[in-house]
Amino acid sequence: MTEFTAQDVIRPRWSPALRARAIRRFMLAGLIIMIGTGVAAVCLEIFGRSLSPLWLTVGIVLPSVLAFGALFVVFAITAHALLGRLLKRLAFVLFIGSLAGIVLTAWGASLLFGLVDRIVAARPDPIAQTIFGGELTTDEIVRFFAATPEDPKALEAPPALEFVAYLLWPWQFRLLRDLVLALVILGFVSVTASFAIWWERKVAGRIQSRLGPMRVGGWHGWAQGIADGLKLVQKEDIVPGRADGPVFRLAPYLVFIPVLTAFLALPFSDRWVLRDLEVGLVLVLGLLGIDVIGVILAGWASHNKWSMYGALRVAAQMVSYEIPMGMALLLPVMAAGTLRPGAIGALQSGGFHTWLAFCSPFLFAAAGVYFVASLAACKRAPFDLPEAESELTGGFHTEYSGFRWAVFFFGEYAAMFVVCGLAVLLFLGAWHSPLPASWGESLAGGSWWQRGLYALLFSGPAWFIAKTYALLFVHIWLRWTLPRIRIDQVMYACVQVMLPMTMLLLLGQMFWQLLVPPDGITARAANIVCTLAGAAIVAAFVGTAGWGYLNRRRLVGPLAVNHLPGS
Amino acid sequence: MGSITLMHYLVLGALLFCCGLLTMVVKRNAVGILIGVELVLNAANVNLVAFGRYRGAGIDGQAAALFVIVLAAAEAAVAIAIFMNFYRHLTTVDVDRGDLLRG
Amino acid sequence: MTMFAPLAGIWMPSPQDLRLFGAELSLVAAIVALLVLSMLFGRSERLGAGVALAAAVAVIFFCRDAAGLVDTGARAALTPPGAASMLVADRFTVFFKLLLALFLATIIWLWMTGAAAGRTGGEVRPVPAGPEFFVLLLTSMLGMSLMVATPNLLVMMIAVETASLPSYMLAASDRRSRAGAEAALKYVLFGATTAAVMAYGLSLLFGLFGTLDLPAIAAAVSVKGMPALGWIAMAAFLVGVAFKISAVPLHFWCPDVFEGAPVEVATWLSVASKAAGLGLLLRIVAAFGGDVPATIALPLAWGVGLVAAATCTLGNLAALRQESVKRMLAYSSIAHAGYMMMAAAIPPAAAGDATVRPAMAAIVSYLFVYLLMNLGAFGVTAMVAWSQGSDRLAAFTGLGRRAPWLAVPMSICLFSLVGLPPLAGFAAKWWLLAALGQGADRHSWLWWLVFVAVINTAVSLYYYVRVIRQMFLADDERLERLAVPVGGLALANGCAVLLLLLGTVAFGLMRDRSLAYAACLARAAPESVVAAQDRLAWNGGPEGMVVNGADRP
Amino acid sequence: MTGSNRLSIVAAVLVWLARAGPVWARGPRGPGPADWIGIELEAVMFYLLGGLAAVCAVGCVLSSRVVRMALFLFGALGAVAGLYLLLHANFLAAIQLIVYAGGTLVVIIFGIMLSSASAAARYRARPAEKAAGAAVGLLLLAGLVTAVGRIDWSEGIAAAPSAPTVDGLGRALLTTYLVPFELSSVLLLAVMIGAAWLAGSGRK
Repeated sequence: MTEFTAQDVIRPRWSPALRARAIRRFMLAGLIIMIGTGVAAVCLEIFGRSLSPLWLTVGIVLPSVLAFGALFVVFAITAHALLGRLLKRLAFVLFIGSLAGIVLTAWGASLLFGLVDRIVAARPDPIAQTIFGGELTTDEIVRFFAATPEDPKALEAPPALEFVAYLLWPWQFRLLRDLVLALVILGFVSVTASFAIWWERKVAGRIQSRLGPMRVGGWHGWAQGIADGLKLVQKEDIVPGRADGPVFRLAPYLVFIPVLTAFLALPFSDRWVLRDLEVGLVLVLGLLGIDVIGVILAGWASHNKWSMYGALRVAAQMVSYEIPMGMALLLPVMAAGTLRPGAIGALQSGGFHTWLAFCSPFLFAAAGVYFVASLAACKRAPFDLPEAESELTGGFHTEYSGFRWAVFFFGEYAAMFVVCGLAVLLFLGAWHSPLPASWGESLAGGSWWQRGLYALLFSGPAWFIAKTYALLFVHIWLRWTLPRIRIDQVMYACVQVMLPMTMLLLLGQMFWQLLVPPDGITARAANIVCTLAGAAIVAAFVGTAGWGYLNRRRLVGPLAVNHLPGS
Repeated sequence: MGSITLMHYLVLGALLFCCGLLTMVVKRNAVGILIGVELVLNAANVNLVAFGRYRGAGIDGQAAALFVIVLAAAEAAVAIAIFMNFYRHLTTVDVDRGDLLRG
Repeated sequence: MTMFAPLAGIWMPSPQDLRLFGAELSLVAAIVALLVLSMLFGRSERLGAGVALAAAVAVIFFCRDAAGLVDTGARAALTPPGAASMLVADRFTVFFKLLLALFLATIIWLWMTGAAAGRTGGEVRPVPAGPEFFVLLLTSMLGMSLMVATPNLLVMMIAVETASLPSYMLAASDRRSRAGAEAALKYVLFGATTAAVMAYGLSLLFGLFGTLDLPAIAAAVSVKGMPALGWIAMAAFLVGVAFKISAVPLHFWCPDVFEGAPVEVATWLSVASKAAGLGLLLRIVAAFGGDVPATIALPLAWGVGLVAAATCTLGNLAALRQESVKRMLAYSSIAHAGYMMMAAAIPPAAAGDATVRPAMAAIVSYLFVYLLMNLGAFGVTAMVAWSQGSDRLAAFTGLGRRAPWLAVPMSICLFSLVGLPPLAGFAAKWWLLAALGQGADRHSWLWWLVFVAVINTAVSLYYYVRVIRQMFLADDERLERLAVPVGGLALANGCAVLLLLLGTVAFGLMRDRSLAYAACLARAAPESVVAAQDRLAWNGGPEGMVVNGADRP
Repeated sequence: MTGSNRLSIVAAVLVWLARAGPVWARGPRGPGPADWIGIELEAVMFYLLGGLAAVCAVGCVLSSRVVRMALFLFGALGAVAGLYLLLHANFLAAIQLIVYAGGTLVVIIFGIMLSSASAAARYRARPAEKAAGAAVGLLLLAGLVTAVGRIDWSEGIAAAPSAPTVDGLGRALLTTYLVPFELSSVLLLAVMIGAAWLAGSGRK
């Protein structure tokens, strides 16, 4: 363990007295709003029987939200003060706990929702769902549990069951479920981002023959991401004097929130998806396109010429590269004949050779084009002109610091995950393992451990996440390997190379689908060739990594290698 | 009670339309006027989609709205190009500064 | 073919349908060809002009072809059976396309003349450069030819935009000119505003009648009547049309754009844009004839009439005090649009009634004559502006001595614009007034429009004659003779000769009104248009707009 | 007090709370206390999104900085996209985000950035204009709403509206709407070329 402590990087901005006063005020505000809302609700119940939704929103929904907001702020401030101290001792526990929490919440939530859905389905006559009144009543839940085969109408239920019924009752509402799942996604994005920050620095270190972060958290400085985040949260809140204040403050969220919303339609597996929309792919693409606005506004509002140049470059680059990216996405859409992400994923369950990238030579090429375009759309190296440190001192986020800067980075890593996830979903077999899912059909419907084995071996969210992380690694790897190219080269590459290329690919795929019978000899030969090429790429990837690992002393140098596990 | 009818959407559309029209009339900045135009086009789109939903012609309404979106995009591109051209000559996009042509 | 097996279930337009719209297709083909050729052979302007000229020729060819097909009863809707038609091919649209194609050819002629003047003369002559200029010109022509060819409000709106958006950019096509930049700014802001209002009107009409098909809307109106909202929506939609015609109070863009834009563009807009707008207006107004009750058709006609009267009065009054000839011609074009709108104000009568057709024919022949007059006047103004560097009235001083072959045709065109007897302008105006008078047999308020038109003609004499006086009576010995390109001389004199010829022929036929316009066009237009006005297809007529593709072969 | 005692008290309180519970969760359903808050989720979403759109539209009118106006327009566009979702127009909502918010608005903001001398540039309306504008706007709104309200929108409704699918929309675009579809594609081509030509730096 090193001597490093979290206190070294965390300098509290507020004095304890100030903090306590703020906490008291927020708590008071929350309580007053809650009490007021309660009184209002009681009055409404007594006097008014019919109430317009507008007044209900203003009178009850909004105050409740406000009250919870106030209490949440109190919680956040308190947690903020405590976390620094906690992190020192509990970093590992926190990390593992949050991971486990995310998985358990997602899993538990799906089980819970499934249970409630079963109860709802058991009812005979459905009625419209509203915010406060749903299909189910607690009586029905109690009856559902108390009913025995002998006596379906048994009403004698233990009080504990009644309590359970009240706990179960809220989960019939979509809004609440979505809230929980949104929290899960938020947690996942946070963990991904803080992990990717550390990973990026480690990879950079290895590529540059040094160690990278080694201190925070113990083993290879794994808590660096969390520590960075905490440090940034606690930094002073700076808004440049001549900046456009509100826009400056708003911009990071305009980057982050659309990307977060994109997870709405991104399926981690056939069942692990918030909404499997009919237009899911277009929606994801649209949401990815929106975060340009946040970046441009950030650069504009900073009132700094570096920021401005960065913002202008972003506007040109990201908008341009969205076109080849979107057109490359059209190829698998054409092949699958649907825009529904779930359906496209389900199509590729037949094993490695049925992954869409290997179905035709055009799809194979499109996968490559998409990957390059997605690098540029995420403004990753070698297309990271908008933030080129050496010329623009950071580009659009030059003036940003602290929490807002962190939000930009969360947004960037989340966007990386989404574009890599799209590549996996559309080209690389989505959540399926290279083994055909049909081999494991006997496992799929078996007992819980059989199902677990199926998810691990054949298809499940773990595969999706693992494949996405592999692509994420390529993003990082390229950043530290390739030199940055000039802005005119960036635009040239888009408009005169990638765009015509995607158009030709689109045409080619069209004729392929019209002319080549899907189970004829040509299609099969192309499939085999593409599969072999894909397998060769994977093999080369793994082989290079293995060779590098075996020769690490010669390649990287003993100083850096001696700390590696197994050295 | 409380269910949303076509009327709600139409009133919202009318509000957007009036705000857009006012924006076009009040603003002196050319881009500001363009923003007003976009608001009015959005009002039209809200109307179209709502009519499509509530008057049983969903596809027609949505297709028309789609074309309006396309037109809005084309119009914005042209307008901004022309604003840039104007800006090159006068270093402003204040409409009142365009006073060469009068009579 | 097995290749298209997956497409078997999908409707495709038949070859004959496509042949009927060969004019539009050849325009699109020309646009694409222009891009590809300039990619292969470099950005040559002459190449652009050549391709655009070829497109004009192709349009004329396809129009003759389509006219023949239409005569044999062929109809096209370009929609699958059962759906409302999106496009119609009838003699009216064929005539309009022909008019536009002829005009396009002369505009390119004008452009070539200007380019030649710019190359040979030492004067700084701004030439709108690049193949892009012609791409935009062709696209705006595509939009205009579709404006008159559709009974669908949505397509109308898109066509109006297709005609407008390239026009905005054409107005700024001389990028060195500050006036051009300003003109384009005003034009685009005005146009975008009206287009947005038009879209809102369209959305309300869609909601009220559940369709965007004009005949269907008219049918619904005649059954259910028109609510207040319907009038609002209609007015909002017509705002976009009025912008294209530059009717009062939406005329402000017109003088600025004509003054600021390059002269080829101003000439193009002065005729083509207004012609297409008028065609669109006619189609809308005529759709509300037939079975539509008078309580709806009459207020519409009244509104159009009022706007028409205001347009020509304001246009003429404003033209009185202009020093710039281009600007004066711009206001004069507003006034002429007002005259033509008057004919559109004649309330359409029941199907088969004879009142409407003279009105249509009057507008059609007026447009043709107006094209010649305007082309000549703008052409001469362009020559003067190119060699003098100014289009103020002072630049015309002594033109009768300095360039008689410009001054004489200019005078003929201007006199024709006034509407003086031996010239075609007189005949056109006469038929217009005659049509109005015929309509006034049933609606006596139309006499007021006749009155307004006559008064305005008298007023307009003043400002046209001012130019002529400047050319012949004012002179300054110090001024030298003008070097004028041959092409420009040919253009101006050709217009003047045609005007004289047409006027003489028409004058001889003046006694029989119903025959006059037919004969006039018979000599003026290519043979296929001979009977254009005879077969003007309006709703209700035997060859009326095709609904639901019922009588497609 | 022992631990188990404390636990049993807590349990008792919880059970009591559960029995007292929220009135609308308890049933019986049907006309009764559970029905008085019969708010549909759709209504709440409409008021939230519509309110956002309206506030943003008013903000556009009142704001004196162009960037703020663009930001308000962004809010309005997003809210309208949400309304499309409410109206079962999923595809249109996605297109609104891609084309409008991701394309058109970026172009507009680009235009603002290139054409404003400074971030703080303001364009203020004169008071007389403001007053006239407000009066005209309110009158117009009142007139429109009255005209809209005077029509009985319920008549002539076809059979239960079905949500159009992406598939249906795609087919309609290539059959019924073939002409406008192709026309707008030509328009976009010409606009792209023309805008690049016009905004270009003037070199040949």
